[in-house]
Amino acid sequence: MTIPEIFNILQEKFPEAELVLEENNPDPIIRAKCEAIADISLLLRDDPDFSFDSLMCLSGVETVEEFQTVYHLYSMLHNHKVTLRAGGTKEEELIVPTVSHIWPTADWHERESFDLFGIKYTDHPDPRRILLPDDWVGYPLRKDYEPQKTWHKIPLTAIDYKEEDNGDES
Amino acid sequence: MSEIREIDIPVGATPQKISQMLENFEDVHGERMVVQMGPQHPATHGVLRVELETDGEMIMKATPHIGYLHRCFEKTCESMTWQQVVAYTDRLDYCSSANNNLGYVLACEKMFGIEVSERVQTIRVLVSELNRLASHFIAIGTYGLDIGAWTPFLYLIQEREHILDLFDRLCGGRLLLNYMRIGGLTHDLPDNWLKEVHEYLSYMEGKLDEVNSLLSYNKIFVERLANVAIISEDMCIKYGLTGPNLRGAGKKWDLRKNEPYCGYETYDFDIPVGDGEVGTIGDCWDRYIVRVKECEQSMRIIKQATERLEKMPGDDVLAAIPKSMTKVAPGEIYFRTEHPKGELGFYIVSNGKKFPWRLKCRAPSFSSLSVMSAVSPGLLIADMVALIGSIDIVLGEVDR
Amino acid sequence: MTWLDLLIAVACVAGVLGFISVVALVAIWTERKISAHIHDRLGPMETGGFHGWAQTIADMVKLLQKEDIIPDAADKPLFKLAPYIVLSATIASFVVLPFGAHLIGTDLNIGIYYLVAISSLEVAGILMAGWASNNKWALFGGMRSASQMISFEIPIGLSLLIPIMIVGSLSMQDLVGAQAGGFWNWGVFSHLPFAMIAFIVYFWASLAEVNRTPFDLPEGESELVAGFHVEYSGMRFAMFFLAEFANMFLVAGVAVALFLGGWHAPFSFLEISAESNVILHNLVGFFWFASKGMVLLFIQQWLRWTLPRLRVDQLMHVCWKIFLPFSFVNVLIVSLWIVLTQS
Amino acid sequence: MGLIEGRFEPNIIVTSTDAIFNWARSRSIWPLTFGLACCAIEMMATNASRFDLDRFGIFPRPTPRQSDCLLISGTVTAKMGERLVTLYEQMSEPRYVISMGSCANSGGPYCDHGYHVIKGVDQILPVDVYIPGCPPRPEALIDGFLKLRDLIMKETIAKPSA
Repeated sequence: MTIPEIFNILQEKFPEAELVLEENNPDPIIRAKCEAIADISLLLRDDPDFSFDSLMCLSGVETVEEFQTVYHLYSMLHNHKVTLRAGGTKEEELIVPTVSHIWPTADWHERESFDLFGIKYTDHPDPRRILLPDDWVGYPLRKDYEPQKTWHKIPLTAIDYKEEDNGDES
Repeated sequence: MSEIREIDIPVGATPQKISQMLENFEDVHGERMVVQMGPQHPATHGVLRVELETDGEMIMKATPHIGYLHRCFEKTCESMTWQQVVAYTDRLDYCSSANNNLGYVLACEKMFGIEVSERVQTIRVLVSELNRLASHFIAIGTYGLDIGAWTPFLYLIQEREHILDLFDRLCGGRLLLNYMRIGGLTHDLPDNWLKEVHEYLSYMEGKLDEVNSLLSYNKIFVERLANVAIISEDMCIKYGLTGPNLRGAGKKWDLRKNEPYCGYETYDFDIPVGDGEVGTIGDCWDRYIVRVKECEQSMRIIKQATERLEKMPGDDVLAAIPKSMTKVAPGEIYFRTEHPKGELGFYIVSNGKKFPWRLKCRAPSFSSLSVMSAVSPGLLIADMVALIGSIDIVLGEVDR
Repeated sequence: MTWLDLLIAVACVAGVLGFISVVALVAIWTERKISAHIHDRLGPMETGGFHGWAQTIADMVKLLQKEDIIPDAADKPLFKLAPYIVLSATIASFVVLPFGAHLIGTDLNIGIYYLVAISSLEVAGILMAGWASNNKWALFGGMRSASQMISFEIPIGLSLLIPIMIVGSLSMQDLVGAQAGGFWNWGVFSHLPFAMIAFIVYFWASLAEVNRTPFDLPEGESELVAGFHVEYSGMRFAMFFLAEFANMFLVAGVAVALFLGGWHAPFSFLEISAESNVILHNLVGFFWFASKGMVLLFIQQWLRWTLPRLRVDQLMHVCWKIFLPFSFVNVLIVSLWIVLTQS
Repeated sequence: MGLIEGRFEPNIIVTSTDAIFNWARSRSIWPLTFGLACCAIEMMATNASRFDLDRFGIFPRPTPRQSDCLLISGTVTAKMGERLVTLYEQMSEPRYVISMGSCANSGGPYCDHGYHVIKGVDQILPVDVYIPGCPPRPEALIDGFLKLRDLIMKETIAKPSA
């Protein structure tokens, strides 16, 4: 099934999901409203015509205007792919329903995108940071992220030898 | 005096079933021991920490904690030019750097519409298959080490050294190659290199049988691994386990065949799958033996690639490398390749500038590791070691 | 007690202690060399010149002057005591080991009984170490060790019963003496194949007794980090190390004494009779005993570097469901045989 | 140590003891079996048959209590840094630290943008020997151990001369 076909069926089934087909990419992407993602995913997995049984990748993205979560789905049965995207403006926190009950692999991927982008996932079974320590400040993959200077008294900056040398001479 | 109860775990029970049974089973004394396995532990293959809740030696709950090697790959790449990122992909899964390079350069080439010559493709196949061999040798060897057999590990590292020698001659690096470029390679093959590859192949003949007789079919080894930590095909797909882990569960799935890239469709090789030879399909032993069998197939591909390269007229491997990558096409792409550990995907977003806007690496080990907490309830500590080894993780890739 | 008796006693103790340390040092070195050659490498080559012969000495001197750490949360008295118990149990067992016709600490009339009793004291020390360290891996190691050693004591005891029944004595020298005159008289070949089975069961079970592969679960490096001695450093660790290797020789020595003819040569013409020269007789006897022990030691090390490790439940399975029934049946048949042939 | 260290003037007994102690220490460096990142694979290769660190009496131990040398083989991150200090504290004196590879020396390729990477392990631990390379070749690691050996040979238990 091609992506426009999938898009048409989805648009029929979810008229309220504000579905948009972004065709300016090498592969078209279906954009949906955040709230509708879990329902769409469930349909995509369970409908025998789609049967997207594997979630290849789930990534957080920051564009100039907004934060997004991108889902790359694949069906081992029908051998077709689709990309979903949910996004929200930077002014407010992006909250997306979790898909970890649909594809368990999303569990860790969602945790990662929360960890690095601060995207929240509702009903996530284990909403903790995954890569960084729990008490880390900020979301590093945001473009405006300021790195921490120290963490638990461990210095995280390089020693500036030039400055030290100057200090010795004076 | 409290009554001591026993749980009867039926043979062939699914991990979910076992975990459910264990949930319902109340410990008589209400005491469970929490043990931290790692980050400094010989069996965790690096800096993984697994928090084990045990009752005696039986694991009730295992929670993996990762991030001890989070080296900020994705953030760093956003400040590197497109070509510079290749060096960082080396350090993702440091056991198989050429395969990482391949995944990244193919993704970029597809996005920017760069065509490379057939010779470059064949060299890439050759190098990445050699690296797959090296990576599987480490996986097999360290697995033996986990189970308590020292000697096979050292033998396999020894065989791996020969591959590293070849790499050393090829590009000067033993472990991290940084050999591929978007649009080509850093330089052509050295003189006589193909002959050395041939020599290596003839040297390796029969060595895998030695591995099989020393380790794979060793009675104790089989006893330790058969019917342990079964991950079914369904579960593999759900949890995103790919590569040898999925094939070990009996699914004939290999991106080199199913979604061919780099001309893999023209090579003659098989996809080994686990068939429950000594136990149940999808147990630790099946996942292990798939790797051993894959080594044979890799050698077949290497042989074919070398023969083709010998016949092929030489060309400029740098020809298709773009002269400047300061202005590129905007867009985004997700591209995946078959990596020794599974499917390595790169999700690249370009805004048309010099640097990638966003680069997400879908690491196979990351997904593979997430299955651990679902499989481990009901295992013994020794089985846990076998499980970690059998899904073959590399922490550089898990944490990125 | 005269001065002479005291002198002999001191000499005996010094001899046994010296022998244990030399055996342990040599065994550690050979272990490293043998493992290296099995692995297709060289092993220690630098220290001391010739093939790194001084490697173990350097290791010991280094361990001797390492900082002795006692973890704050450990049970301090027990933690300190454990290595001494393990080492002294091992040393005490050597007292009844017959190195030669007269080279024996003391020839107790219940020698083998004493040996089994004393050597199982070691398990107390190991359990103590595992418990007192206040470390969960050490506790696992200690528990595994205790369960494994206690379980394997039973097949060991039953297998040792076979030569005892055949000879009809518990004294080590009597047991050895009954095997004189060529290798066909050795315990292992009497009452074929039952004594042979007993020997095989004893050898495998003894591997578990001294925590060697495939039964090295208590310190299984890839599972329990270092098992019961995970918190021990410096000299206390060295004591465990020494005890382990001394123990390896001890179980090998018992096997030699009971099944492989003790200090007797494989052929009687290789021996020097006690009447002609007592000292030479003993020395030759000692040579045979030590070399047979070393051969068994080599087999232990060879297995260590060839086989993987069993799991806990499989270990218990091997003990209770394979070794134990075999030993029981074995004891039954041999006793029947003895009863029938004597009556 | 502690009891006899730094108490006596250098004299014939002290220097002879030094000679024995330093000989033993330098001939029996037991590193901790502990791999952090890419360099760990090279460390494994160095321990294995072709390069065989065992020739120099270097013999990896799995527990920090029994090891003399902390071989930092790879990138040290903030999360790991804490544990690394704990591991170092668990080791018994005399103990040494080898920093292997660019990442451990200075943050290496992750120095500029690695928000979670410690730029140089010497900011949290005292390092004795630095081995450059990304990753260093096994020969370089062997050289690092030999440098450490030279360093140990210069140690003394005598009172430091003012």
